[in-house]
Amino acid sequence: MNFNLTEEQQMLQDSLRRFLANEYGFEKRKEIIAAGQSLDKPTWNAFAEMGLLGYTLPEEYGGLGGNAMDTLLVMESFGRALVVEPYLSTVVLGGGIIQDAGSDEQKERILPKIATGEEFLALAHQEPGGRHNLDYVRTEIQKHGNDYILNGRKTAVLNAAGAHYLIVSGRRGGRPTEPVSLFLVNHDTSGVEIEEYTTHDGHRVADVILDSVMVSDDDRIGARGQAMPIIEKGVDRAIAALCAEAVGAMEALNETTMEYVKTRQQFGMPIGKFQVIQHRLADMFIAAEQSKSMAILAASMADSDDRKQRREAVSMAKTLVGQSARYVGQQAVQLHGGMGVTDEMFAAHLFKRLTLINLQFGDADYHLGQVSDGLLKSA
Amino acid sequence: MNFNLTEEQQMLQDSLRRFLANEYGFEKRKEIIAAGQSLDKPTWNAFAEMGLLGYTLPEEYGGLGGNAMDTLLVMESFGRALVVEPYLSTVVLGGGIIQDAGSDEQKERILPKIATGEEFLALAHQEPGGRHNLDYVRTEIQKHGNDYILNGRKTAVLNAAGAHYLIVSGRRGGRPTEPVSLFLVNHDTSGVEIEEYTTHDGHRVADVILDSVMVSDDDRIGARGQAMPIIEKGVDRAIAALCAEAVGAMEALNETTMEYVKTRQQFGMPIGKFQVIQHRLADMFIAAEQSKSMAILAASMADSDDRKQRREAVSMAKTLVGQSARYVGQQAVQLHGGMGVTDEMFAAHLFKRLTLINLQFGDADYHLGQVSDGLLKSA
Amino acid sequence: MDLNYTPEQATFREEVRRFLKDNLPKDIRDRVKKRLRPDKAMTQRWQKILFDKGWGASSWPKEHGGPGWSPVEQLIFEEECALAGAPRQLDFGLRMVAPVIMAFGNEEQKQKYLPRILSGEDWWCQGYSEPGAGSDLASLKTKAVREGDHYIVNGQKTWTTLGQHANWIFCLVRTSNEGKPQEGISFLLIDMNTPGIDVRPIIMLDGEHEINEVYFDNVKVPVENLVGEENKGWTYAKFLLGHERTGLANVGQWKAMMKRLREIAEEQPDGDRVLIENTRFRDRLAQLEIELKALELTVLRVLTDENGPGPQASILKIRGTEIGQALFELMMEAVGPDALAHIPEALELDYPGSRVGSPDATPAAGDYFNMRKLSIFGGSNEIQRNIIAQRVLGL
Amino acid sequence: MDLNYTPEQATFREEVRRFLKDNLPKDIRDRVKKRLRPDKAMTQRWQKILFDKGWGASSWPKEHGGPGWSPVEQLIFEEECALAGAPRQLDFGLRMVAPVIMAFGNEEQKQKYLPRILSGEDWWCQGYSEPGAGSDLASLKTKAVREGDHYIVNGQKTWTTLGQHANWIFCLVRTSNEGKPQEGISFLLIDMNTPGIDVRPIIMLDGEHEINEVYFDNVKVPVENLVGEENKGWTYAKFLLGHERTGLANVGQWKAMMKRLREIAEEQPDGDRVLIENTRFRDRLAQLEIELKALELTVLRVLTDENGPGPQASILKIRGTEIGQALFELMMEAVGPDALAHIPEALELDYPGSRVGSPDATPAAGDYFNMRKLSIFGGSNEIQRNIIAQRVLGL
Repeated sequence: MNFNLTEEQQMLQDSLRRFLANEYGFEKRKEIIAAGQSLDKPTWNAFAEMGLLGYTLPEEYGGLGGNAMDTLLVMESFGRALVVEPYLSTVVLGGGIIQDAGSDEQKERILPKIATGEEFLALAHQEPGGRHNLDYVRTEIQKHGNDYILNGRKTAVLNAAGAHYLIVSGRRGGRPTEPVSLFLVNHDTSGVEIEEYTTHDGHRVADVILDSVMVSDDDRIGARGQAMPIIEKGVDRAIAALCAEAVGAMEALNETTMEYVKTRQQFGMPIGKFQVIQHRLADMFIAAEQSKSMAILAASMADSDDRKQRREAVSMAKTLVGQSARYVGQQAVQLHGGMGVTDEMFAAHLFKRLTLINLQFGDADYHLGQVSDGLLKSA
Repeated sequence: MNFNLTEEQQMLQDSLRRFLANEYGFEKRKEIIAAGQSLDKPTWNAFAEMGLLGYTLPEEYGGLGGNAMDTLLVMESFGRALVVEPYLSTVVLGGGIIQDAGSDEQKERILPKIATGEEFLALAHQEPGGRHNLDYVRTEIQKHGNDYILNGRKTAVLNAAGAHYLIVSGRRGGRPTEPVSLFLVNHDTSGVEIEEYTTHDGHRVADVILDSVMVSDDDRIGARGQAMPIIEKGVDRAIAALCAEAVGAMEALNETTMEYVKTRQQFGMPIGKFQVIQHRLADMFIAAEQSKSMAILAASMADSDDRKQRREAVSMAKTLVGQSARYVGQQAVQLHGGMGVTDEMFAAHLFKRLTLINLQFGDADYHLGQVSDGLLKSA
Repeated sequence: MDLNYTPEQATFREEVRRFLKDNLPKDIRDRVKKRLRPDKAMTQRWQKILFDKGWGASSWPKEHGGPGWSPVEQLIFEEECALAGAPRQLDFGLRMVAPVIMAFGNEEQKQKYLPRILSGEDWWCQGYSEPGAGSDLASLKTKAVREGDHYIVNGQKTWTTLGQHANWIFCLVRTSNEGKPQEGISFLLIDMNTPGIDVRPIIMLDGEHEINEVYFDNVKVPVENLVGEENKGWTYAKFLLGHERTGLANVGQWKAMMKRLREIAEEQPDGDRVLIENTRFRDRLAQLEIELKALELTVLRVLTDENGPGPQASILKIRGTEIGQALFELMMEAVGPDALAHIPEALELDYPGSRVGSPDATPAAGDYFNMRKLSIFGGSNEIQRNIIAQRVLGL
Repeated sequence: MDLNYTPEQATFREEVRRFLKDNLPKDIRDRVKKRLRPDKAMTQRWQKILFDKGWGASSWPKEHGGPGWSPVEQLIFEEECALAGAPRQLDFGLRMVAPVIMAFGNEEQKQKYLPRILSGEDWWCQGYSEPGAGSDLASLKTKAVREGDHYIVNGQKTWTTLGQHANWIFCLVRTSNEGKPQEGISFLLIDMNTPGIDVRPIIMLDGEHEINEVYFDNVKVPVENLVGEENKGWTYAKFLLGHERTGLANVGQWKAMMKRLREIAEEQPDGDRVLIENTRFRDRLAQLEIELKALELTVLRVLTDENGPGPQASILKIRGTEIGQALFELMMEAVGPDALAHIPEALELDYPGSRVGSPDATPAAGDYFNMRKLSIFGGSNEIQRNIIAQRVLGL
């Protein structure tokens, strides 16, 4: 039982935060978003040099052999600076799934290039109408000789446009009763169409239309019809990472709000002297601290193969983090007064990111439901 | 559309509040409770003289022909003074059900004696294990020649011990699939056993054990197997009355808390000068006002025969009143500091009553569920 | 007490409903029902239609060209307009500056300004807040110095909603530094086309241009544009803040939104079922229905109180904004991950591209972000609670 | 970071569990598990059993007869005790006055008082609050005037929990009126059998006698009962308040209650089903499970932080009491209308009469009422938030 960082972790965190403070300020971030690219090459290269991109990959594929606890550190720092680079999609989700379930050939082909920052991945799993339900998959798989043909539509695919490979889920004939399989689809395969759009928090996401996309048996990830546990584990890892990112964003938001209320004058004194505002900030601080505890829990379980325990921990964390993010975000905007609802304030952008994190991979209500239903004996 | 009291209502309210302020103070109430009686005779007689007991009964049976809006006025005043007399059980519930569904003979026999204060009624409907579910009835009805035999156990029966008649529900054979019937049972009928106890808020309640209790066809209230609508309407009226009582208690609690924070000194000033306490009281005030609006809604619908609309309005009111009562009660205790958790303070007793009102005839969660399920098209 | 509408009120509702059915242009209605913001031309077109009917200002007395409706009739009108998908009329002219002119303006001012507000010809905006004087209005610094028959105005206003469309602004300006801060404030009407006025956009967190900064650089304002007496502006400002009560609660608008939200819950897929079948979501909807009902009844209580609006009126701003914000939040959560996408072009009705999710998803997150303003602008909810505690509860 | 217990910690937990299984008397366990309050004799009997094992004071260092456990071991011990149904040990001696004596008392005081606290022979109570000085401790008025080798104490203390059982009380008394109010306070140990002390019960809102007023009328206290220096008592009081951190969070207790609550939800009928099948109730249970988990992890973070307890420690009192209160509330709501009945005699294990509902219903409402004290006593949660805002956030 020990919540302290190792010396290496501490060093990495320090240098990453220093880098982001110097090279990824509010203005720089705006420029990156305005450029409309899926990533900022120099930043990504810097991440590669720091070892972030292979941080959690196995050493034999050019990684450092880290785990979800290391991801926590990275994502917390990203959350503070509102980094929009495709780390979650490529390293955490994509890299995680390939590492967990990819064939040796797939690992050798892809993982080293993730670590060096040359290639990108995207998980194309969610579908229109699925809302938060992870097992909602209607994409059709049809057998065609030794190959398979994929047809369907995926939505809210993180960083699909820049990805070299899409990890695509489907069911035989698109039938809900069939189990789910997973394929690795090269981005330039014929029939793959990508409709990219920006999210409210400056990330890049896409709908992916699969129109008779041909894949082979070698493109499959994991065994036929056995993909749900792989997807679940990948997504759980992504949720743990999002929880950590949210904690970083909440901490930054609390700090910037505290600065604001200490300087903003109303009725002849800084508004931070008003007791109601003091208590509000105390509660925001409590919310962030409790979230941090839960993000650590999620990270500590995210790599586990004990499905029930892992999923419970992750759902608990996402629930509390989602609720806290909502509270901290809304109150921070409120305490900023008129300034809080303007695009000029970093606080507003932290609030937007926190809001959207709650909507990704299941909102607080959804995950509370998961925990709740887990209390049933039959569960 | 008009929320103003009539001149008569205003006069009644004034004289009732004056009476309670003079004759039903905190110490007097304590004595009444300590005496362990189901009612205080002089108080009850005074109510009769004021016309309260027949206020909502038909004029032909010695009443004044009022409605649930009139009950609202009475119960609000009762709530302010925490009256423990059996008004709800005898006049609102019992009187209401007999008036709605009793035979002419039953009405003639009973209603005038309610109005004069000579006789008392109790609804023995809820059963152990039923929790808040109104249609949970397992009491057995067996046919026995032209008569019926009742067997079962009722719980949380308001003022059963002092009642001359019990209104008892049951199903043929105790089978859940059979419809519910209702009987008027004389309190001295053989096989009726009453286990009385006090509630935390000083009311008197009982479990009623029915051991081969014999009733005749003439004792039935309403048609055979048609009792649920009668019970529902009676209970809805009781809920509306409880909502009004809660509003009175909340208003009294807010007033007494405001007095307290204006005088109680800490850190060199009245604690009512602290902004956090000011905002808390503002929210308590808002909660009470919103509850008042909903209590009026419930009262305006309580006599209606439009089941769906009536039940929706009543559930909406009970939900909001229950939630507000919880908030106002807890915060009032908190603002009283150590004094708030002592038996000496009227505030603590208001808090207890408000807590228990929420547990009677369905708590806030239960009624929220009723409203929620009513949103389904199929409902 | 009687919670039923009178037969006259029911007939009136029917009349309003019929009028809306016949006269609310389809293009406007479609926009509003899709929760896309109407543009200036649409707002003015609709104001003109109402004006022609004699219904241009539901809250105005007959002597100034209003319909002379009772408060309950006004509420019915607003509710029916919202349910029919009519755009909100502009408060700044109709409900803010107009009542002040009616109460404190001179005859010339009434003659000059009120008809043009009623017809929608003039578009007014508000010059109250300043940087550094948000909720603490009395500390405002914009100065007006008398020179002959003009005031020379210098300073800066901010949070000026829709100021980019306005040709008039009503301002609180400092005309004296004597006495308490409140005492040297005057209420001035300023033509936005006067030289020296500069309107600069503030982009809100949803990316929209809705509010502005307004700069005054030696702006010459004729003295006849002063309302009432010099240095008495604080009184008029307080009158104005106290005047608008039911509007703050916004019940009509929220009832229309609630109706739409229920429809969405019946349409929105949630995996293998529709959203309304999801108990947790449905419970939140029910909770909000209940709170909205309590607000509606409280508004009616305030409006029909024979002793005039009592202390309950102060709670309407708080509950109205909290419920509104909760509605927009639930709207966003209803569409779930579809709310992520930020496609500003899709906020046009005739957007030809493909959307993410249903059309309801398009404005969902932006609206939620934008509506955080409700509890901040118009006197923050913290200020409202101070007011309740101090003025109503006497703490 | 590593959230797993070390093998040594797991072994330790096993050892504690085994000890409890073998040594916790059945009658005590039954009482506690039924949430009936243990009496004085039971509390002392259990303290003696722990004492005999060398585990009398989990938080004490070895030099004073404690087991010298690490913070995590202490937490494991407390958690296992709670889960096994052991009664709470008395904080007043073990965790309040003892650390002060250890840190600031002289050798004679340590020799005299600590062993008797450890064995349970002495029952201590707290003399901090006074009428008029609840959360505002510095304004206390009870006076101690030096006369020769005695202090003469006059005044009144209140909210003295379980003072009716105590033979010793530690008091904050005013020994000087010079300087700031905090500066003239001293920390005095007083034998409750000294003439002039009068203990009067305060009946709490659940009808129980748990707290008291303590009156001092010319009570003679030997000067050797002064801890540390005269007029430095405020420093010791603050030390004491800051000393008890994990205890305030009460995680072990709440985990045991949560376990029981889940069992109840599986047993309690709710019409035609059992309560756990009721989604709305189950969701609230889940919410509380999550919050409790967050609290537990926060406690562990605080305990294992290599920089020592940081600012996070301040949140434990707030969250611990809020979660505890929510648990008692849910317990009451679980049994529903069965909680109405107030049958004090049924709070005895061998009550022969009939109960209303399950035995869990008997203490449900009374406990809920009683536990409102959690957010008031020990520095109200409002005071705690002041502390976080001012001392942690620097506002």
